[in-house]
Parts: sequence; C-alpha cells; structure tokens
Amino acid sequence: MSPAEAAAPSPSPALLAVEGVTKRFAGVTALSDVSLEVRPGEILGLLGENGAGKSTLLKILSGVMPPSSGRIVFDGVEFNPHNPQDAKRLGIVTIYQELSLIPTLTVAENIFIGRAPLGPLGLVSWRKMEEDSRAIIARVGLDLDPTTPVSALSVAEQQLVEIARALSLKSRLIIMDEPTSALTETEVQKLMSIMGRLRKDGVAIMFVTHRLEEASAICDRMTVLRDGRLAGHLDRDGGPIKLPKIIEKMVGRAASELYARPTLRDVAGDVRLSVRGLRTVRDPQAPHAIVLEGVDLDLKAGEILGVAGLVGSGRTELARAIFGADRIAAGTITLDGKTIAPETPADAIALGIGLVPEDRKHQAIFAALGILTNFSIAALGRYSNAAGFMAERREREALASYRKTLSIRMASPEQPIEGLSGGNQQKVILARWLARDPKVLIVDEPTRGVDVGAKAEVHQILVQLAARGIAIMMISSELPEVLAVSDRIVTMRRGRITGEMPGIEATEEKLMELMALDQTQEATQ
Amino acid sequence: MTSTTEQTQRGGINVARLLMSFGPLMFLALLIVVFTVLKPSFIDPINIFNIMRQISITGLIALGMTFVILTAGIDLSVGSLLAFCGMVAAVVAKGGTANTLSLSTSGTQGFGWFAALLAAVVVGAMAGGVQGFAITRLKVPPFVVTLGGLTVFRGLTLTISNGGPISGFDASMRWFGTGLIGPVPVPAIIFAAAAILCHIVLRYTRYGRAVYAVGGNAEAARLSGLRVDRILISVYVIVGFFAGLAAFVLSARLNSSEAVAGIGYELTVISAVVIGGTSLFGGIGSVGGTVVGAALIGVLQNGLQFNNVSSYTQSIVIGLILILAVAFDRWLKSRVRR
Amino acid sequence: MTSTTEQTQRGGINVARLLMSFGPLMFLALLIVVFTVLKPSFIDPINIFNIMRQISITGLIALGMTFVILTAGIDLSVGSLLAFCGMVAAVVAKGGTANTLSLSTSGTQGFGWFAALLAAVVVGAMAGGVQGFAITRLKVPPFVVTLGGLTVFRGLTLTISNGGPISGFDASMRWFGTGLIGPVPVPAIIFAAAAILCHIVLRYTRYGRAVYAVGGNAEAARLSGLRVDRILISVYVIVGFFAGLAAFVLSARLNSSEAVAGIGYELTVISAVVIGGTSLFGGIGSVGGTVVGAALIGVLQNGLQFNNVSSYTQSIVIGLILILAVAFDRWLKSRVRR
Amino acid sequence: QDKLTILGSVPSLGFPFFVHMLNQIKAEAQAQGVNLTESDGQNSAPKQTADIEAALVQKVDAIVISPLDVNALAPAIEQAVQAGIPVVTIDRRVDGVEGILAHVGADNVKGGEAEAQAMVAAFPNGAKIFHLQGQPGAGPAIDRNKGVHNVLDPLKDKYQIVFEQTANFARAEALSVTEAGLAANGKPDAIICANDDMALGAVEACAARNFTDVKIYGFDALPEALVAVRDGKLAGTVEQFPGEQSRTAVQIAVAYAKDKTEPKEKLVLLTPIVIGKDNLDKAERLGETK
Ligand SMILES: Nc1ncnc2c1ncn2[C@@H]1O[C@H](COP(=O)(O)OP(=O)(O)OP(=O)(O)O)[C@@H](O)[C@H]1O
Ligand SMILES: Nc1ncnc2c1ncn2[C@@H]1O[C@H](COP(=O)(O)OP(=O)(O)OP(=O)(O)O)[C@@H](O)[C@H]1O
Ligand SMILES: [Mg+2]
Ligand SMILES: [Mg+2]
Repeated sequence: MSPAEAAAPSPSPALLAVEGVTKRFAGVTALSDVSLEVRPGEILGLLGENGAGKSTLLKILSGVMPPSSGRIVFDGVEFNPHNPQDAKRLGIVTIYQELSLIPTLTVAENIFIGRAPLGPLGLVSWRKMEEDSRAIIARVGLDLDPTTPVSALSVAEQQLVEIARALSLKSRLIIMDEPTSALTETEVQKLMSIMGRLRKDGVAIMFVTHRLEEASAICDRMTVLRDGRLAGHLDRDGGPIKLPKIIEKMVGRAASELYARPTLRDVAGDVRLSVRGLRTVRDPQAPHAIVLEGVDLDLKAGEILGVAGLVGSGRTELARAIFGADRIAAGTITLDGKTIAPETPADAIALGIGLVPEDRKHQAIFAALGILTNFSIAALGRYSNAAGFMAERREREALASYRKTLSIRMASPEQPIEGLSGGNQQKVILARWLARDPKVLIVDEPTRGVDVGAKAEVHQILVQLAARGIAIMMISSELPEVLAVSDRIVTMRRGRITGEMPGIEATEEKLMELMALDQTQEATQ
Repeated sequence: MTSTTEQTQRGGINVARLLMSFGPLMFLALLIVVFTVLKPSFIDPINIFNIMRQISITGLIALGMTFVILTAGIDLSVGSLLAFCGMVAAVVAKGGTANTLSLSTSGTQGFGWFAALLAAVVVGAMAGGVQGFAITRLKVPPFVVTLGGLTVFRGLTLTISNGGPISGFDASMRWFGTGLIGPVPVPAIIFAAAAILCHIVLRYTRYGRAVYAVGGNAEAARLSGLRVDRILISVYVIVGFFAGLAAFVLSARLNSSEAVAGIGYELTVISAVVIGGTSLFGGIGSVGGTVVGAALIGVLQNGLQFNNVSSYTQSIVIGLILILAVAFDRWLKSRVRR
Repeated sequence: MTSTTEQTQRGGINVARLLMSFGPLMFLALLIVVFTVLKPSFIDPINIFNIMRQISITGLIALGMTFVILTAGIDLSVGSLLAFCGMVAAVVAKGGTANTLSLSTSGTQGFGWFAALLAAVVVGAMAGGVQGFAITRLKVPPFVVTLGGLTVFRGLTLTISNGGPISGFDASMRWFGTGLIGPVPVPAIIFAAAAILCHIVLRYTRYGRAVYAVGGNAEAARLSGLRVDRILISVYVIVGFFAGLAAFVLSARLNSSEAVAGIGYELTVISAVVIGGTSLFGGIGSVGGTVVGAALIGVLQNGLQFNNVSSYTQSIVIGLILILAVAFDRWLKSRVRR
Repeated sequence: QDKLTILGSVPSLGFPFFVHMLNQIKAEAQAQGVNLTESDGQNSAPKQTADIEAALVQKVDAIVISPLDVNALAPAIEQAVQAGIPVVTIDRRVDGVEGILAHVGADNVKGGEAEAQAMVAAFPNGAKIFHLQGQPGAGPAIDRNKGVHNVLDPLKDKYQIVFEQTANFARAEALSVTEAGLAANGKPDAIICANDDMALGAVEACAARNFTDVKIYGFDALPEALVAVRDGKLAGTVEQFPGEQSRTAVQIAVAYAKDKTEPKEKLVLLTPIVIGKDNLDKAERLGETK
C-alpha cells in the first residue's frame, strides 16, 4: 500500500502528515493506525462508509479531541492541538459535519465570532460587521439579511453560512466534513469553483462527502477508510477517479449499479393524498421561511413522488404544512377522499402521515437518549400494551430487525444516539418511521449524510414500501437520487409547483430548467 | 453469534451504567460510614428511621420534581404549594376555620382524614395544572410562572389562615405522619411506595418515555407525534399532587398546618433531584438518583446534628459536601467513559 | 435598488425589535400610570427616587446575573455572598471585629471606605472565581456549585460576625448609601452607571459577544475557537464583583452589615433578569431588559405598599402580575412578528 | 382628610407573633379613630426601610414600628425623625437614634433569661438540656440565645446543654432536629426553645418517643402554645405582651400626633414572664384558645 506519488509531477512536501493515528471510545475503536498526507494546493477526498471514522479523524486534526495514539505533523512540526483554537492559530479551519453555528446569534455574528470588527474606541462596529458579512455570504451565492438569527435559517442556508465563514478565515488547510450534504447542484457548483480557486492559491483542502460524483469531479487524490482502518489511497490518473474504483475500496468488494433507473412501474393506485391551493402564513419564528403560494399536488398510493427544487424553494415548507407542523392559511388537504386538517403532527400521524425531517439534529434526534427510545418514539402505541406499559422485548426485536436491514452500525440499543455516526443516526430516524407503517410517508432529504451503500438500501426500502401501497413523497436536493427512485417528479420554485413529469422521462437538465429560473428578478418584491 | 455479541455488549454497558450511578450512592455510603465511626449510635434503627421519616416530605416532592426537571422545566412553587395544600387539608380535617387550635384528638370533628387527603392532593394537582396551563398556553417560562406561584400560594395560605396555624388532628389522620408499620414509619413507607411507582412509570411506561423525549428535544418530540403540551401540563399536575401528598403527611406529622411551612423547600427539593444526576436541561435522570440525592441531604443534615456540629459550621460543611458529591460523580463518570 | 430594500428591511426589523423589547417596558409604563391614577403622589420625585434607591441593590446584582444567565448558568449564592462581602466590608471599615456596634461617625476608625469597598468587590470577585472554577474544572453544574455557595457563604458570614451585625460606619462611607448628587440618590447613580457600562460591554465588545455565543451553544463556541472555560469563569467573577458592590452600598445605606442580609435575593435577582427577557437557556437577553425587570418589581412593590394593600394580598397580586407581564411580552412578540 | 394616618410596621407577617402585633395595632388605631397604613417587613431590612420611605412620601402623621433589626433600621427611622414625624418603637429598641418619641418593649434578652430561670427553678438539682435556637443572625434569635446563656453559663456544672442546634424558628425543622438530638443523646430533662413553633415541634418529637416528661419551654405565648401549656405538653412559654406593647405604642403616637402630648414615660418596659399551668390567666391571648 504505497501512496502513489507519481501522479503529482513535482510533489511538494506534505503540509499535514498523519502517522499511525488510533482513536478509541468506550468499547469502540473508531480509528486504528491511520496514516495520510495532504500537500499544499491539493484537494484530498476522505471517503468511507458511515461510521468509517472520517469525522473522528477530522475532529482530531482540528483539536476537538486528542488521538489515543499516533503522531500528527503540520508544516514539519509535531502538532498536538489541545483545543480548536490551537488548530485555528496554525491556519487549520474546519467545517464540521454537525452544524456548529450559534442559533441565537445573527448570521453576521456567526461569521465574525470571536473576531468582530472594531470601530473607534475599540468597540464592535455592527455596521461594518453586517456589511462585510453580506459580502462574505454573497461569495457562496447566499442572499439574505445578515441580521437574521441563524435559528431562522434552513439547514442548507446554515451550511452555506458555515462554508462562507470558513472561507473568510485565513487558512492553510481547510477541513470540510460533508459540507454539501444539504445543498443543491447550483450551490455545489459555486463551492467547487471556490475550492478550485483556493487550490490555486496553495491552500490544502480535506473534503468529505458521500456524493461520489462530486468527489470524483474535484478531488486530486482520495484516501479511503474502512472500519476505522486505511483501505487505501487513490490518485487522479489523467482523468477523474472513477466511481466503481472508489466504491470497491470503500466496501471491499466490486460495486454493482447504484442508481438503478426506475422501470416504468404500474402505479395505478388511487389518489391517496391531494393538496389544493395550499398557502401558508409567514411563521413568526422563522421570518425567512418560504411561504407557499397555492400548491396543488396529487399523490397516489404506491407511488414515489420526487420533489425537486433549489434551496429555499418551499419543499420543506410543503412537507411541514401537510404534516401539521406549520399553520396553513388556505387550501385543502384530502386523504383517501376525506378532507383533513391536521393541526399538529400528532393529528397527522394519527391519520397515517409520517415525516422524516431534514434537520436531523434539531428536529429528529433525541441526542442524549438511547437508540431504542429514538427508534420507537413515534410508534409508542405499537410497542406498548393497553395499560401503557412498554413491551420492551417486541421493541428490541423490531429494532434488531431494522438494524439488520438498514445495516445500522451501533454498540447497543441503550447507547445514546449522539455516539453514532451521522449516517447511522439518519438510518435510525428512517427506522422510526418505517416502524410506524404510515399510509403517506414524506421524507425530506432522507439520505443526507448516508453512504452510498446504505443509500442504495434506503432507495430499495422506499421502492418496497411503495410496492406495498404506501404513498411516498421524497424531497431531495440530490438530483441523481430524485431521478433514481421517483415514479413522478414535480419541481418547485418560490412556493409554487413549476413543473411535473414522469420519472422515466426526466433528466437533470430538464429538472434544472424548471427549478432554477432567475431568482433575483423576483427578489425585490 | 450476533446475539452473543449483543448480549455481552449490553452487559458491559450495564455494568458501566451501574458504576456511574454509583457516584452519589458511593458518596452516601461513605458518609454513613464516617458518621457511624464518629458516633456508632448513628446507625441505630431509631436514627435510620428518623432519617427516613425526615427525608420523606421533601423526598415526595422531589419525586414529582424529577418529572418536571426531566422535561427541562422547574417548579419553584412547591414550598408554598405545600403550605397551601396543608392548610386546605387542615380546614377540611377540622371542618372549617373555626376551632383552629384545639389539640383534641377526638375522632368526630371535621370531615376525616380521607377527605383531607383528597382535598390536599386534588388542590395540589389542580394548582399544578393551572401553572402548567400558563406555561404551555401563555408561553411563560416555567421559572416565571412558578415563581409567581410561589408568592401567590403563600399569599393565599396566609389569607386562609390569617397567618396562624391550624392544629390538632384526630388520631386516624395523625397515623400517616407518626404511625409505624412494624418498625417502619408510615411516611417512609409512603415515600418508598411512591418512589417505586414513579420509577416504574418513568422507566416502563409509554408516558415515561414521552417525558424523557419531551425533555430531550421538545421539537423532535412534537414532530414525532407527541402531544408536548399535554405532557408538560401533566408533569406540573404530578408535582402538585406530590406537594399535596407531602403536605398531608407533614400536617399529620406535626399535628399542625402552618402558614410558614415549606419556606425554602424548592431549593432543597431541586438539589435532591440534581444531586441525583438529573440534568436541569432535561432528558437525563432517574428516580433512583433522586432518592439517593434526597438521602444524601438527609444523612448529611442528620449526621451533623447528631454530632452537635455548630450551625455555622454545618452550613459550610453541607455546602462543600454537596459540591464534592457531585464533583466525585462527574469524575467517576469521566473515568468509566475512558 | 437592493440597498433600499435592505434598509427598509433593516428598519422594519429594528422597529419590530424595539416594539418587542417594549413588552415589559409597556407593562412598566402601564403600572406607573395605574399607580399614579390611584394616588397621584406616587409620581412625586421623592417617591421615584425612593424606588430607584430601592431597586439599586438587587439591580446591581441582577446586572451581574445577566452575564451568568446569558451563558445558560445560574448563581444562587448571590444573597449569601452579599452578606459575606458586606461583613468583610464592615470588618475592614471598622478595622476589626471588635467594637462592632458603635454607631460613632468619627472618621478615624478602621481603614476607611475605600479599603472597605475594595475588600468587598475583591472578595466577591474571588468568591465568584472559585465557584466558576468548580463549575468549569470539576464539571459540577452551576446550580449545584452555587447552591453549595449559598450555604457556605452564609456559614462563613455567621462565623465572622458570630451571628450579630456590625454597625456604625463613618460619614464618608455612608454617603454611598444615603448621599445625594443633586436630587438623585447615590445608589441610583451607581446602578445607572453600572448598567450603562454592562450594556456597552455586552453589546459592543468582543468579550460581550463571546458571552452570548457561549450561552447560545457552548459546544459550537468551543469549535469556533472561543475559550469557553475562561468566559464561564469570568461571568461568575463579574456577578461576584457586583454582589460585593451591592453589599457595600447596602451596608452604607443601612449603616450596618447583617449576617441575615440578602436571604432570598437570588430569586428576586433572577426574576428581574428573566422578566427582562433573558432566557434561562442562555444566549438571549439584554441589560436593558434586566433594568426594566428590576424596575417592574420595584414599582410593583412600592406601588402596592403605597396604596396600603394588605401584605397577603400584595403577595398574590405581585405573583400574578409578574406572570402577566411576561405573558403580555410573549403575546406581543408573537403579534409583532406577523 | 383631617383624619390622622399612622404607619404600623412589623418585621414579618409570616410569623403569628407579628400578625397578632399588627392586629392589635389595627384595633387600637380603629379605637383611636385614625387611619392605619400597614407594613410587612417580610424579614428584610431593605423592605422595611422601603416601607418607611414610602410612608414618608405619603406624609404619615406618626410611625409605630417593631424594627426587624435594631441597627439596620436605624437610618430609616432617623430619616423619619428628621422629617419631624413622631416614631414609637415596639419590642425592639433602636440604638443611637436621637429624638425617638418613645419605646415600648420587653427585652428579648430578659425573656431568654426568664425562660432559663423557669427551667432552673423546675430542676433545682441540675438538668440535661437541649437548646433549640432561632434563625442564625436574626435579632430575636441572638438576644434570646444571649439571655439563656446569661443564666446557664455560670451554672455550667449543674445545667449542661448537651445539644444545641438551630431549627430556624420552624416547627418541622425543630421536629427533625429534636429527633436527631434524642437519638444521639437520649432523653433530656428539658428543652429550651427560642419560640413556640419550635417548642411544639419538640413536643411532637418527644411524644413519638414517649418521652412525655421532658419539660419543654417555648417563647412568645402564642395561643397554640397556651393550649399546650394547659394540656401539660409544654412546661412554659415566655409572654412579652405584644398586644399591650402595641396598643400602648399606638396611644402614645396618636396622642402626640394629635396635640403634641409628650408621653409620660419615654421608655415603657414590660417585664417578660413565663406562663405556666398555674398562671395561664396572665397570658394576653388566653381568650383566643377556646
Ligand atoms: N463520542 C463518541 N463516543 C463513542 N463513539 C463514537 C463517538 N464518536 C464517534 N464514535 C464512533 O466512532 C465511529 C466512527 O464515527 P465517525 O463519526 O468518525 O464516522 P464517519 O466516518 O464520520 O461516518 P458518517 O459518514 O456517518 O459521518 C462510529 O462507530 C461511531 O459510533
Ligand atoms: N415553522 C418553521 N419553523 C422552523 N423552521 C421552519 C419553519 N418553516 C420552515 N422552516 C425551515 O425553513 C426552511 C425553508 O423552507 P423551504 O421549504 O423554503 O426550504 P426547501 O425548499 O426545503 O429548501 P432547503 O430545505 O434546501 O432550504 C426549511 O428548511 C425549514 O426547515
Ligand atoms: Mg461523519
Ligand atoms: Mg428542505
């Protein structure tokens, strides 16, 4: 396993060298004897399945936690960061997988955290901070008022703010842990071009993603982890690194076709869910959230409806409105021919509607609680007897079976879910809703942070559910995913449905056209 | 194959958990040993039962407070509510506010112990419900609502009783405070039974799961279909119920309901819960921890009094030991995790 | 084109913000109007200055508490610490614990007011620092540490003073409690100056913004490279400093340092902060809010007393109005955002 | 408008003793035909000070006050005196303020002495004693404690205080503390308590252990304690005549406010007595014990 250095014509000395790093948590060895190098002006992809140890490695590099053993050399000097500040001082800037903005502060303050621009008298100049941050977020294509509190932003917007912040810091090494997991094509393209520019300036970048096309397109080299061990390095060989090669390294066997195009299934089911003229009010807590401006939509039993749209197009808002999570101003929703008006998620769930929300950390997981509780919380009725006592054995059996089908990597059902890798957390949340067996399942970014193998499994599961007659609405920012599983696809823009086509006819180009019309024209209204 | 791995893994985590929960428990054991060495009669059954009887009042309320704190709430009104419920119980037991001072033990006055008990717990639960309603519907933080409750209930109590106590209950009522079953004081038995019940509810029922979930992440709980508001209201009803029950037992024990009862209890009760490992930010904690926390405080106070330590020094020692007990627990946990 | 949109947007938000912060403020104004209508002499400058002097003690501590609560912490020890610092100031002012009761106003005894002031604030800040250290290093939750502090500092105070008060300070020291600058009481001026300073620190310094960041999400703040532990320790130093300052002013005002001073202040102080809109979960709040909160409580107490409302009824009314004031604020906020 | 207004201020209406005091002030004010502004110090010197300040703004004609603390209330009372308002203090005397119209009181130190002396009289051959003290730092607690020790310290050899703890003037705490004391030290001969509430708590603790012959002494002569004395549960309680103090104080204050009548005596000191079974009729509030 010798790193093939031949690819780079004149290999500059490594900026960062990781030598034999091991990290153990209680009972789990997350990393074992991992070594790698990053050179200035290079984009190194770090790949691996969920739980392979990518985030753990990156956290060690950015001073969040110390390694159990091993050595790190940065710029020729041994590097033992005790806290994130030590890393930051050397020019190591990190975008963490779990969003790490401060929700109570504004966008501008988050960007300038700890380094607010000072005016005369040494006092913070709010005006300068806001002006500068406006320019900074504009670089990643974000156009919002920098005085908005971060708690009012969507996940995608938060991710963009984090990226913008990281890019605005003086850096020699940028560590990006799944920065694109909630972004759509447009934003990803912008990020890629910025990364390209940084590479030219001699900045080193470590980049983690589960979207292999992305990785393949931008990475100069890749390091692949498997079960906490080094699985190997891959180099650009004239052209981009090919996906099958990556997958083989990741999973240890030859890759099969991952995104199978849907065959034209016979979806003759009746209309199960029907939405007419749906409008929502501006939510006082989230002034930034898109308002639906009259959405009409039909969802048939046994069908997977893909919903595509750019960040902020209103897809999440649509899902939340149907689910009773947000207040509806006008319009009707009918389920199996009966008009329904769910006022709370509990109402919607009782009617047979489920929602996997996009913001895992804030809206889905109970971080400190065990996996078992996280799994069964939406189906407590199913796993308890009439007297209200939990039927724990049944509950455990159910979890065990989902653990197998979804290949959830975990230590025990009692383990707090925060100890799981991001992708595995997502699988537990999916299992939560599968256990509920709803009539209508809405999944909002269902595979955010899920690795390729598991992603295919999730798609498989969605198809199987649909085959059993469940109506599925899938919101995803990853067009290949939308194309892979949808029987039918609608596109949204600014709170309206802008197009519809059968999945089999759709292409990325056609969808993009419907999704992305010039937004700036309408911005002033 | 997989099942064996699972089992050993589960076993491993359980041992770790047990050890972790041993933090306050080990400290409690240590205290008992130290006090016994200092004065062997400390461990006499009489004194142990004294301690159990003493912690039963605040302990009962602490059980209810555990529910509240698990939802990331707080109830500062418990001391005043205790006084209020006690006064209500006294009025019912005596059949009115006349004749408030007779110490007679004739069995015929008023409406009897059962009516008094019922009145105390119903009033307590209702008062809790009203506060829960203000918290969920008016969206006023629990701290503010129950701080308001603290002064309102005290004012109501003083108004009912015009500042004075109501004393002298019949023997059947007094049994709940002073009686024994075998050698064990009745209040201790009530507390133990309530603790077991609460443990079962929190650990083994759907409702208990929901309480933890609401405290762990209220928004996620809502999106998982839990009726968050109802659950929040319910925990304030529960703590109110326990304040009422504790009030009844206290009045029975003192043979008197006083307007000044329970002043400052909120802090004692919350400490018991927090020392027992329940997080003020919700979602983490257990009834077992609360019982240990209450016992720790009780043993500490009794042990220092037992050794006739001066009250000034007592304050200092109690404060330091409470901090040490929790610090020790944290230290132990950080060790086990490694 | 874009810039106009921006401006209107920003303007819009500012107006909204102002209106929102008007919640407790509007309520305060309403109360003042009501009390003035009931009894016009309520608005006499003398009475207004009385109120200002009355709120200055708890107000000063509330300023420090705002820092603590912004970091999602809490300090229950402030009342005891006030007594402790007051006693220290008294000992220094009198030059020892002998002669504790002389009411002489000769200027020659002890070490003078400046030494007393210095001693009070230094001891307060150090005591806060020790608590902050226990919170960050021993990982004991603030609630537990400062609850321990509450009993420890009280015990220390009683030990120093052997239970009794220390009284009789010289005129130069008494000026800080009873003096006037123009028509304005000195304590009110001290409070106002401190409030302005705190406002500037929290709003316009990097340190202040870091306090908000730590409270908003400590883990994220750490990941962003802030020294979270140092910031946490610093806020306890600040609240300790203010407890010391308040102790000095109180002793000067009462011409006496009492061992029982400040009992129950923790709740009054925390209420002022919370009513002022600061979230107990950290990251949200302002000094302006705290000042309004303190004023609201002060006006309410004074106004009810002014109208000779019976003490029991006062309790009930104060409790209800505090809840109402916050409920009104929440309601207003939900309206404005629409 | 021509009706006079006086301020009646007591340390804390949380305690029945002061409730009685204020009620008596109220009754006498009514009898004298003057308005009364009530003030509850809520156990806080700044609160009682604030009440006085508010009264000064309203220009009351006289102040009758039982100060929470003799030192801490001095500045406020001094302010009132300087504003030319007649002040009569009850129960506790404020030192060092010139120009107070009168003081009507019964000294807590003297009361503590009387309590201890009654105990000594009951056990001429010496006794094993528990002592329950009041809230640490509170004025009455300090004074009563001082009184008890004034008497017992010189007699250390015969009268041993084997257990001395605070129970913060509270009944429930007294019960727990006494339980601990009984478990640790066995049965005492006598328990001296700094107020009736604690004494009644001690009664319950002794009753639970069937120690019915322990002589327990209280302080304040509350109706409930008088009942207990009558029933033989308490050996005695100290009567300080708060009602008489209050009424006398109001009379003095009103007389001066009406037509500048100087009081006959500037200092009216009532001697505290211990009420036992045999002199129950001397108790001021016997009438309330039906
Ligand atoms: N704080 C922790 N405590 C215990 N185990 C942990 C902790 N953090 C991570 N782990 C474990 O370490 C392993 C590696 O996790 P890590 O987050 O590094 O995976 P990852 O490669 O980033 O996965 P993903 O692609 O899902 O983000 C996992 O098995 C995880 O359960
Ligand atoms: N009532 C609400 N409370 C909190 N957050 C909300 C609320 N309504 C919407 N949001 C958030 O605001 C964001 C904007 O919603 P919208 O539907 O416009 O996004 P989207 O089209 O799904 O695109 P993306 O999620 O990629 O930004 C969502 O992410 C959603 O989480
Ligand atoms: Mg990861
Ligand atoms: Mg979305």
